[in-house]
Amino acid sequence: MARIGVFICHCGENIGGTVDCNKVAKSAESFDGVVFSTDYKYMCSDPGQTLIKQAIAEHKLTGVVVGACSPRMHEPTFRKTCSEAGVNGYMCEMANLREHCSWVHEKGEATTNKATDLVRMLVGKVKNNKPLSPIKVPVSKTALVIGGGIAGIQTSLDIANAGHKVVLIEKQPSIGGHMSQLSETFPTLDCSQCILTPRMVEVAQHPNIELITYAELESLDGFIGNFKARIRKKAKSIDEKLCTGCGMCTTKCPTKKIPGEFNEKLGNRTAIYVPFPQAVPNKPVIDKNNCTYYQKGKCRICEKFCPTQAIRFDQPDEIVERSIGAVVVATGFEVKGTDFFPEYGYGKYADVITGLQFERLASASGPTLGEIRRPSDGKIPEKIVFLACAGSRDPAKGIKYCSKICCMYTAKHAMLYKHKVHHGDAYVFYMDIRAAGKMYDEFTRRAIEEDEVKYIRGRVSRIYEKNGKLIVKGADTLLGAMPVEVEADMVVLATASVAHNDAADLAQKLHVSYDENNFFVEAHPKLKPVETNTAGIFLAGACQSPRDIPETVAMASGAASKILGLFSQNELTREPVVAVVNRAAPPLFSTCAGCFMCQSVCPYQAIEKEEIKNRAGETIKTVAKVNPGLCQGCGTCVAFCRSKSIDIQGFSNEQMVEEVFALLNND
Amino acid sequence: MKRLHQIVSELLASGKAKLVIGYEKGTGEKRRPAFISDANEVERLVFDSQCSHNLSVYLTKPEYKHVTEIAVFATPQTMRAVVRLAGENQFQDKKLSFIVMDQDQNALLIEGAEVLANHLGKEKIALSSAQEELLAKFEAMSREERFAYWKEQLSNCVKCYACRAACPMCYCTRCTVEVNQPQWISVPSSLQGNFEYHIMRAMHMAGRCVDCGSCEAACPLGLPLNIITRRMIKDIEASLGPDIVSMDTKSVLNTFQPNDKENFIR
Amino acid sequence: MSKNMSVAVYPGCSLNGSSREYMESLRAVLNALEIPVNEVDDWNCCGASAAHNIDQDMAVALPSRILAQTAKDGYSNLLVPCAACYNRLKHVQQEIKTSPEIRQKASVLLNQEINTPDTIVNILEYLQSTVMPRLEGKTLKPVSKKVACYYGCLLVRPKGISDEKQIEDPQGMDQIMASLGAEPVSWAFKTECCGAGFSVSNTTTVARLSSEILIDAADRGAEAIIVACPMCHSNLDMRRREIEKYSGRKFDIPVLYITQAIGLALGIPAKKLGLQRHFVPVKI
Amino acid sequence: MENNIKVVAFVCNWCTYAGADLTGTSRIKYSSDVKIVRFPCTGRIDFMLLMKAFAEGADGIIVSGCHPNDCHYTSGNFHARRRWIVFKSVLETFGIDTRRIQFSWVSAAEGAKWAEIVNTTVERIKELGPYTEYRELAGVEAP
Repeated sequence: MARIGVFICHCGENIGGTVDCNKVAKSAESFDGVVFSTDYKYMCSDPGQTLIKQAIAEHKLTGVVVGACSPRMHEPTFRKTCSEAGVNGYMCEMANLREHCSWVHEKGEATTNKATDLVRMLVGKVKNNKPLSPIKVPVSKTALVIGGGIAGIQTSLDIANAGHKVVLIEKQPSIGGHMSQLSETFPTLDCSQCILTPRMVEVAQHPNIELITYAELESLDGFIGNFKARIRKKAKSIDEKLCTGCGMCTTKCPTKKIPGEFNEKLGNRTAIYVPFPQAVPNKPVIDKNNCTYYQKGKCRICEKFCPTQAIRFDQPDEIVERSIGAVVVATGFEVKGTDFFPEYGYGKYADVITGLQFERLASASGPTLGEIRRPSDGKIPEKIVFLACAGSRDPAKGIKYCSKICCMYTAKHAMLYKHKVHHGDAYVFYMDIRAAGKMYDEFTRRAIEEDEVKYIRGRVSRIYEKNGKLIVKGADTLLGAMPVEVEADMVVLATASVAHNDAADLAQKLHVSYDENNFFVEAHPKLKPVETNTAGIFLAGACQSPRDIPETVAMASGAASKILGLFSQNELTREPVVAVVNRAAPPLFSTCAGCFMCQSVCPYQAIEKEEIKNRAGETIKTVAKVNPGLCQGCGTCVAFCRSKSIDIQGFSNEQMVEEVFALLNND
Repeated sequence: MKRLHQIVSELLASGKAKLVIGYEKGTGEKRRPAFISDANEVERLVFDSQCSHNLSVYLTKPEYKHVTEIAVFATPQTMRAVVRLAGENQFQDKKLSFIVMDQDQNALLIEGAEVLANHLGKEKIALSSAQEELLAKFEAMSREERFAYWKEQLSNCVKCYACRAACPMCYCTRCTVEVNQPQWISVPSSLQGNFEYHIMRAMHMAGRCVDCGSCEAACPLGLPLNIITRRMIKDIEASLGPDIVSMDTKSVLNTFQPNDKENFIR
Repeated sequence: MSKNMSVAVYPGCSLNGSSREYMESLRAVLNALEIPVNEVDDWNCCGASAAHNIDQDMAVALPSRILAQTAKDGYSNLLVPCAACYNRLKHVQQEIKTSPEIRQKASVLLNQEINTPDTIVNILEYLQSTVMPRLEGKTLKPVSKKVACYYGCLLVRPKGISDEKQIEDPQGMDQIMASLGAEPVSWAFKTECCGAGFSVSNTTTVARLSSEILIDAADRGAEAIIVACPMCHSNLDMRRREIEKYSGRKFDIPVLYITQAIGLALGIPAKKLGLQRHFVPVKI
Repeated sequence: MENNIKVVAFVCNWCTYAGADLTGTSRIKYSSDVKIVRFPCTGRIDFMLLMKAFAEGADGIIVSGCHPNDCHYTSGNFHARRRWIVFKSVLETFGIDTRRIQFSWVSAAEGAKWAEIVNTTVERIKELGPYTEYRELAGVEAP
């Protein structure tokens, strides 16, 4: 007979505030199968857990129902408590009295009655629970890191240095991400290339890291510890083994007028190109959309000049497969283009540029070799205006959030401009200066006080061009919203940081949830920032939400440490919530009718055919069998099976029907 | 009739068929199933337009589990049922042959369910005029009228499960109605139990029913069971595409299209 | 043209009063193109900007009555040349279509059933959809002048009401003028505010804002400013002395309605287009 | 307007249950007549459980899970959608009141949408009143 203990938590005031926990505990005593029921202020605290353990011992409990917060929060905690006290963890269930009851209803009898119903529902379920033990599954100790920016680089190095294999894939021809495009980095103004390129080389030379650039994830199957990743290596039209990176082809290529992505379209590149001098790998790639041979079938000059005959025009895309234990998504972010702003000219004014473009102008390896020159006529701007919050914090434009990094890099841009153009005037239109990091506020104060950048607190309503000048119409809210007009030579918009436009497709390939801005969603905003709801898939960097380099590196190491924890054991224990096809005594053997229509319902191909043979080896019956290693416990086959021959542990038919019965039979 | 008997005798003689399931004269003009395994009883067999039973239902019965070589007289309905049953892996250890009547009414032997599959015509099974009329009347009913209609009809159902026994697609060794942990369908033939049973039966027929009408023919109380399945087939075709009878295990409820059309999920 | 295909015109107070020439030129153009001009029978004031500041019910009831009158005469399409009236009528049409309470309240106030014509179009939509196609056949007297098309603040806003794609840089009038042989100037003050209702209560503001508009137009070499709203016309034309006093510059750029420009292209005499009513003489 | 009505919500653990948790953490109030039953996936929700719920006294049912393409198990919600398309037509054949069942997709980020769906469904069920018509079937013995 079931001996169930009910433990109602006040959760301080969170539940106790609107639910009469004592009354719930009292009425739980009368439920069928309940032998002990009590309530306590903090069930999840140490004394709370000790209370459960004592009750289990004293009343010889066989099942436990804890009425507290969401099971997504503390189910593991209470299941561990029970197993430590000798009750199988899976004989313990949680009733969600906080998120689904006390927090969302007013204080009163109805709320307390609902809490009682929820507890009765779970007591009904526990009566039908069976003890289960976790499934052991092998772990392949290789990590897949998607995205070769600073986030992906840091994660890969941390995992590889701990002695595990890493497969790092990057969509662009070279790793480095947006950080490689930066001139100098706040708050210390040290040159971005100098601190990044050593790490990039370390990744390329690391024995444990397999670097695959110009490649994207084609598909990911399987589950934690046993993923199978298929990676599409886009054709580079180069034989990487033969190519020595001498660069002859890039100098001879006749098509020289392609706006370069690395220089944010301010400088040009050839059709066969290396994105930037310190690119890793330092080998070229042929851009098929602009290469004359691919477009019109003529030219092949690079082939003629290549000393090692490394050019392969007929090279096809290649799909490679890797078995992967865990995945880190480090795909980073994009910045909005100037064409996103009607009031600033729909992007048709050449001298209205984005922050990234200014980085390229300020960068020594940039199109202007570090001199700040206007894209339209190459003149050095005497008067420059920076616009913070261009697109961010603007619900009308569909971007409600603050992009976090623009206040800092705008102050940096103004500072760099003043260092290079001493007599120049720099204005910054801002709403608030958000510089909350270490040495950050001091940095912005330096820009204002030492470099005399003129900060105007107000928004800019319009920018238009008039005889070579950019008229910036704004307001100064600190001077009674007086209209302000600046005749600038150049304007830099600190445009919003947004997710890549293919972020949603990648999320769907990984079965990871994403929010309304297409940033990936973490498992818990405070307690699990680097994990996702999908076991074995972790997040690092700005793909989760805009963040600066220090935070990205910290988050990358966080994700790496989660993986090292996973790889520290040879076997992974997995939730025993898997489906099982029933078995019976001969001659029935199983009620499965052998139609096998369930096989096409299972997303993990976990259902196999089992031939039941007699002693003479003849097949008597062929029935379905679930492979517990592959089954992920979605239960679709259970609800599909017409003869109810498959059931799922933890959410069995009996448990679910009993829950519905207990929930509705309360009067 | 000569050609028919000649084929059957040859099948029995050659051992291609240990058992022949056909029809014989019943009382008056009626026909009834006949099970012949000895050559000199072949004369009893007839096959004409009066034969309506869907003999494929016997192919999955436990009684004939051990018989592998079976020949069956196949009306269009039986053919459709056999093809779908083959698709549902029910004839793994069977060697079947079929006797069908071609357009000009003489017997034709077909060996194997696959061959039978491409012998299938595309045309649908016609409903009797009475059934058509009832179906039309049913379409016009409001929700309340339909509920009242079935309350009245299903109050007669005594859950004898004849419809389940007559339906070739109902071959489960243990049916869900016999599950008592948990008790999905309440045992006594109360109206609620009857509603639950008939709703479950309809759902189990989704994408599988071959519209042969055996269930309605078998019901001792003459309940209009064919309306339920016929209307479901029409609805499925309207929203999910044509109802094709084939050997494919992929059917309506175990596959999906990413853009299945519906207008009620918010 | 059958009735429900034809269009009713709602002139509103200014097209019969201070901007009579807008209506005269519209009527002249439509007559020249044999398009019947049928004013809404017994129309009333649309409430303009005053009503919805003072009393919400009145702001709904007045436009509702106009819509009801139009629908009563069987018109499915209503042309509203004045930008402010267009804004009010379109706004109220949306309100009574989406919320039954507001429609109910309006019908109680006016004690008649409120139904509305299917579509309400402003002057640009109407010109592009109905007038311009008819001009193709005609031989036009090219208006070979550099013109600055001024849309004002209300013709392309708010987003919900007008379905203008490029709110900050509209092209509607520019295209029409280009097809009349004029050379539209790309300038920055197409949709900047001219001071609107402050014309009487705070004239210096109107002078400041309107002079900015005229300065930019003049600097870009515009020989005329084209408008499609009585308020814009009156501020840029009637307040010309205040503008010149404020900016200290002399402007003799005339301000024409788009309908007057089309009229000139069709060779309609200036008198019929009401050009003589302008403060700044129109020398074509 | 009957006000003590019972509505049961069958939700998937990864999206709608988490969405309801978010409704909780955002303290968005909604009607307390709805009680949530957790399933691993909408694919796991058996159509017979809905009939059991009506038989046991539920006046309204909400079935909610991940948006198409967001399913944690890739296709659980697709199969569920197919099942509901067929089940709704079968119920309509039998005259069962499908207005009492609200199907929806609610993601883990849509706390507000969950509260809105609960409130609008409870409002509709209150107007329809308790589903006695179906429960009375149990009492009516066959002849």
